[in-house]
Amino acid sequence: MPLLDVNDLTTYFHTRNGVVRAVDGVSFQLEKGETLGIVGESGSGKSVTCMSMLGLIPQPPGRIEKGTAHFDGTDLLHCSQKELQTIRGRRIAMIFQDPMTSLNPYLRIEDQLIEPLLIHELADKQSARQQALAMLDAVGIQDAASRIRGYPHEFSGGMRQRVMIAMALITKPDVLIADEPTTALDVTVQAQILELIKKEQQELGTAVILITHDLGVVSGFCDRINVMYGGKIVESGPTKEIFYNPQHPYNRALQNSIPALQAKGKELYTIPGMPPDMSKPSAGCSFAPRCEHATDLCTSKPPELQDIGKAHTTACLRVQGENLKP
Amino acid sequence: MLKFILRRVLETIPVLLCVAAMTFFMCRLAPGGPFDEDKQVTAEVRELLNKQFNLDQPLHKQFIQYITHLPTLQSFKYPNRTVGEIISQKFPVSAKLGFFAMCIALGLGILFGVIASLRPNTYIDYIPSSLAMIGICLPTFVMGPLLMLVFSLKLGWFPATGWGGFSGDQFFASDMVLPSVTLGFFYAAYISRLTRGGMLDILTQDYIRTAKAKGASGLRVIVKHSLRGGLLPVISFMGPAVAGLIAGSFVIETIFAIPGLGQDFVKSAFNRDYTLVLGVVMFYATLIILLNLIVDILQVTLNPKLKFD
Amino acid sequence: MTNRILTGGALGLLVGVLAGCGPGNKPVDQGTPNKVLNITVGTEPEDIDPHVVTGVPEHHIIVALTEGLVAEDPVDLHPVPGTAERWEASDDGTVYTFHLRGNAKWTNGDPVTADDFVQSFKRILTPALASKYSYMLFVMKGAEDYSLGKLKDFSEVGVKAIDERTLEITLNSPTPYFLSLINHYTWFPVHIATVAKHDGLTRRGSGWTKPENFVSNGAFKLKSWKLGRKIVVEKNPDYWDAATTKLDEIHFYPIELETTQENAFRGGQLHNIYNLHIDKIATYKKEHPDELRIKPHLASYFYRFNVTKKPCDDVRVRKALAMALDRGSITKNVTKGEQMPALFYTPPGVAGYTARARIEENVEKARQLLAEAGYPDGKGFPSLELLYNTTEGHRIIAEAIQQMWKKNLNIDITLQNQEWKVYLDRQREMDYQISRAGWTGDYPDPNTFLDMWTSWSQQNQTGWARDDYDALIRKAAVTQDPEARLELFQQAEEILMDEVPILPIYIYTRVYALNPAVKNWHANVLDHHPWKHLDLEVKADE
Amino acid sequence: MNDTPTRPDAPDTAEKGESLWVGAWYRLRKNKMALAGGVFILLLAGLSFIGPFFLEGDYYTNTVLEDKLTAPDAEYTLGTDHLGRDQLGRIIKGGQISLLVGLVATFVSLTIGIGYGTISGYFGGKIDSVMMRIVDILYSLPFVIFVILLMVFAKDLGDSIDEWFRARGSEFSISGQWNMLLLFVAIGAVEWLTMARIVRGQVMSLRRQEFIEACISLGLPTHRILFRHMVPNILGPVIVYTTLTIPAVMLLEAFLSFLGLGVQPPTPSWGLLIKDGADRMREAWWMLVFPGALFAITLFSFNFVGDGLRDALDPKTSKD
Repeated sequence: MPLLDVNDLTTYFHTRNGVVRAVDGVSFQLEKGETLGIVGESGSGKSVTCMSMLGLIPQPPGRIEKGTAHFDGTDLLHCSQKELQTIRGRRIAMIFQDPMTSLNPYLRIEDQLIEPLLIHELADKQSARQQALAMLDAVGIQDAASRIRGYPHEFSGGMRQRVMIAMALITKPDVLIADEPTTALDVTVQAQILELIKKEQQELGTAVILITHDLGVVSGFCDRINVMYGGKIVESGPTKEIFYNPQHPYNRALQNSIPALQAKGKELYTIPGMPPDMSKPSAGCSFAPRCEHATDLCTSKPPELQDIGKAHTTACLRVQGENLKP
Repeated sequence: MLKFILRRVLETIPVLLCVAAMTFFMCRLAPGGPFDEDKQVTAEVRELLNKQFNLDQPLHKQFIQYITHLPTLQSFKYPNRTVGEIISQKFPVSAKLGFFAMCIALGLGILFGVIASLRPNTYIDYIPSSLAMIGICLPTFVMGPLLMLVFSLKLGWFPATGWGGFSGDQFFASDMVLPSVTLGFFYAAYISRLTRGGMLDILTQDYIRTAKAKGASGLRVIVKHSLRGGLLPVISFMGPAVAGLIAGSFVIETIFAIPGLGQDFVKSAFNRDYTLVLGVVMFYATLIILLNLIVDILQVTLNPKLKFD
Repeated sequence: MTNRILTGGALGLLVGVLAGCGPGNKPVDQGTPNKVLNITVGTEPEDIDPHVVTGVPEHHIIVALTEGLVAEDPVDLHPVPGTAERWEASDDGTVYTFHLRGNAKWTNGDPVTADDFVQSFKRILTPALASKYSYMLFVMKGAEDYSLGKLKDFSEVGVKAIDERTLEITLNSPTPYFLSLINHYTWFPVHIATVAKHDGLTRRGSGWTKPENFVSNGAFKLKSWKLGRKIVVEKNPDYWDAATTKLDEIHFYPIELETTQENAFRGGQLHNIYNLHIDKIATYKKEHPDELRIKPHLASYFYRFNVTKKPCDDVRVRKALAMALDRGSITKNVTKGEQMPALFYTPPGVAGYTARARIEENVEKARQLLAEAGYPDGKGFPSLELLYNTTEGHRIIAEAIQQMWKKNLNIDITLQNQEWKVYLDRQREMDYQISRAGWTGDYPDPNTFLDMWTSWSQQNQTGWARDDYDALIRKAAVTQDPEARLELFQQAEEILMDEVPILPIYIYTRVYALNPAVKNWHANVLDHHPWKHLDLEVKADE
Repeated sequence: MNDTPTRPDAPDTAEKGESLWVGAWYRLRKNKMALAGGVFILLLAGLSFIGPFFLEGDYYTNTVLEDKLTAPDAEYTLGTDHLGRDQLGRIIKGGQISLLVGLVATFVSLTIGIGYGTISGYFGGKIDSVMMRIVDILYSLPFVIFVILLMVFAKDLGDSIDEWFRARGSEFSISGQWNMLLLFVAIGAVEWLTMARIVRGQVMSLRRQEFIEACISLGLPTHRILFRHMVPNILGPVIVYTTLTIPAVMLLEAFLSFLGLGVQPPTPSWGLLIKDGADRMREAWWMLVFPGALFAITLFSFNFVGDGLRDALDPKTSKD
């Protein structure tokens, strides 16, 4: 039984411009200790998927329409607020993309760090402080004993993200959801942060869901990858499969747009067109308007995820019809 | 911080001097004097009165006498009492009324404001917001008599007027309830509006999401993570508000016949009671400055990004 | 912190609710059987030094504490023995001899002597004290000169202690109302030794009137005085007439607001409403007729014209304005307190005097007069401003009159509301065109009303002066024959109503409410109710 | 509070390049209560300012003494007051005065308060010290005396201006409007103080936000930082406090008119009508209930509009 089993998760935002289908029937599993990458453009529903599981989307306007998310026997989408609270922070922790605003500016680093331990009654104040110091050390903050008394604004962006990681991992959670943890940081720091997550994951045996729009980040990091587009998972599979055997035209396009994989001097590939307007659902494949291989069928019949072997699934009618070869 | 406080206290001296001088000269510029009454006195008597009260001295001499001897100067209107006596007898009453009212205002105001901010623009917002608004929609001079009508005359729960019970000395008496509620409701309206606004600013911040992701309960998110930032606008407002509250409210004190200092702010000016005007103004100025100092200190303490400079 | 405050507040409220429940702790319920009168006289008294104060609330408190040579009969206020057990006047009416009773005592045990009166009169007339009301004593020979410092030797003033218990007062001229006059508190004695001890002989606010220092000689003595809360006086057992005194204590509350007075009354906290709001009269007539009291009052409500400024310098304009009012409608619909529409100035029936003169209310004639003055149908009428002081009552009367003039004369006037002292200042400086005014008689005699329009009076403030009027008032002052004297006043008032430097509107009434348990409270034009005669009686059915 | 996009994954399709204000307008229109409030205020303003053109000139002064304190009936829809004047007319006229005073005086105090508070809070240090001490002084001065002086001296001034015009043969008279003008001065003079303190508090904490520091390091001119970046970010508390200032101003007007500054009888204002009604609440409920209810509804409307504006202008709340 997987640690986390998400089934048909559907989250809509009811806005003045109509219903935005931010997440539209997403299913995936996460095994213990596994690293899952969720990749997609801005607005493809990556973050909303994860935040829906933890009940963090603003309601209203957001609403979870249907689906289940079983975590260790509890359906996160249908359990009580209380149950959810005992899971949040303790068994599933989350770090966010913008370390500048995700720390409370009014509270000392120390208070924020030990808070998960205190909330979940994992330690008393004294030992929580010890753990916090150890954790800060572990995430590479020098002079932790004095820095711990400081306030967020006294830390640089990278340092703050380290604090966020320390805060998320201090309870030794089963799952860590990292929502674009490196987007707001400069490149050298990005690598350090990812390194850090990897290291901590190995030490603690935590499963990680890494949300990113940057394929380069996930390639060396994840065991499996879900590619999302328009609120749906369009392709899913082991990292190697996704990278070396991309099937879905969107995934292929993504691969082509990784700068490092381009031949020098060649113009950088970009996916033509705009991301879909998710308040106007299309009858068929939502990528169809941008897809060079699209047929009439693609615009009228919605594709389903189908296994194409080697734990690799894809949602493209043309791939499934075997009339599209890489 | 000590240096900051010390500097502010030093700054107070010129401020108070300024207030004193401006008040003193404004009073003298205002037409009519302390001895003008329905039955006009003769020029001779007026002159003698001026002499008795040192009004015949050059203005600067009077001013120096006023600021150096203020508490011991006698009131023009109540010659039997000195300025110090009047303030020291009446201020405790106003301060107590203000304290009770402030408890009500803060309690109701913050509670209503926080609840309203949780689900903006829904009934959970509208109902507490509207309740809090009663304090403004019903001006104190309507609310006071209305409460009196219902709770004193119709239901007989509380006395209609008075302060401190029959003897006037009780520490707490039922006659303190209605005025405290009337006054408190007025400020509760302000506080709840400001709290709601402040909380809305905070509740949409990313760090609130972080706190929720940590598993913090709703109450913890509010109390530990939001209130500190959310109450900042309230705190700016509280400086002058508290000074106004404990220095006394003219309307409330008149309506409920409470022997507080609030009436003297207005009446001493009407009476051209030069000494008492200056007395209450200086007292109030000190209070304002002190409370604004406290507010400034609080602001810095609550907001770690600020420093005493 | 917040929690603690909240809990404290909630607890406080709870205690309050519990303490408030249950009857029996209302001052009136407790006071009536225990002979404790709870009463309000309006504002906080400025002081209780009879030589310093000028107001009515002070009067009510001082007469409870202090007694003069004579006292008042509770029913019709005729002079009855007070500190003096008897007195006689000389044939020409200028010398009065008072015989003080032997058992009159100060609250500290000292006997009240004739010299106490002499010294008291000396104190109030001492220039340095600058008593505002010292002029009340000016009927006494030499008093005015002494108060102006023209006369240095007080022994030349017409008051003498013949012996310890005999006082002789010499007047400038026969004064028919003298015995009423000396019931004014300015004539009351103070305990000179006490005053002197606190250095209060020549200055105010020496502190001798504080409860711990105060010495008096009246039916009650001062028990406590809490600023803004109440003054408590208790029965003086050593008072010579203590057997008459029925009440044990009187609690005077300073409650200014009419509506608050009423709420306190209805809520069982007061035995009286000092002033009943005019719009409550109808309700009280219907629901509480046994509590409502409407009594004539020795006071006149009128407007002053500034006769030195356009357009009121023209007597035709003044007359037109005075004629174009419907005073009956004002008293019936606006003031509503059964006031008498005033077509003359002096309240009728004062010491047998009712003015003959009448202002004619005639809109036609008023228009005609206005046209004669150069403003036919109000055309070209200059801007005219009515000054009044900040009080709701004055405002609504002014609004009604503004409308009447608009309707009847087609003139627009503006209303200018001014704060009390500014209003007084502008009136004194003659910086107005029309100004509202009122006058309460100091003693029951037409002189207190008519002598204010003499050219020398401080109270005139209209710029109006007539030699023949001055002469009549001067002559009245020395006329001994009561009939002839009243006739002089009649003639004076005729001049006044013909020249209309003032526009009379109505004669005041006192409208108040009184708990029926209060006994021996008799109506009179001066609104005096000698406290020692008052009693409280629990109703039989309760 | 900051301008970095924080939820790129959240649906933001509505933001297609609209400015803050256009977006705010859309959001405001969506807020039913705010819309209802706004419509009510407009209706009220229309009734008060345009309505009188269809009424007779004496619609609020016509005094029929015999009809005093008449309960609402067929002739007097809202009853009459203590002088037999039609309540409906008086409420309409009162609305004119109160709305005018409420809006103008609030605007005056708003402008001064924001300007002063922003400068004081932004520069801090000595400038802040001096500016805030001045506020302390103004707070302390006896308001009643100030008003009396204002009235007395301004009256003299008004008279001299009139005199000046008359000497030149002009019929122009300023005295009529003078009192109202002074009223705005008097109210503006007190109401901006608290506003300034609130703004200053907000600016002080904003000053330390990264985006302002970024602006400073970019070398943006100060006035641009202040008015382009600071002011929009403090609008939240300012709007809330403004909506609270409006009723305070309307009631202050009643007090000042009572003192003789402001409207002179027989011109009514809501504050005066409510005050008159409060004294007669048991005898003539209609004198309190109608103006009181209208005052309350207007207040609520302003607050709903204020809340709506606040939410709409907040770049972070409800992108719906």
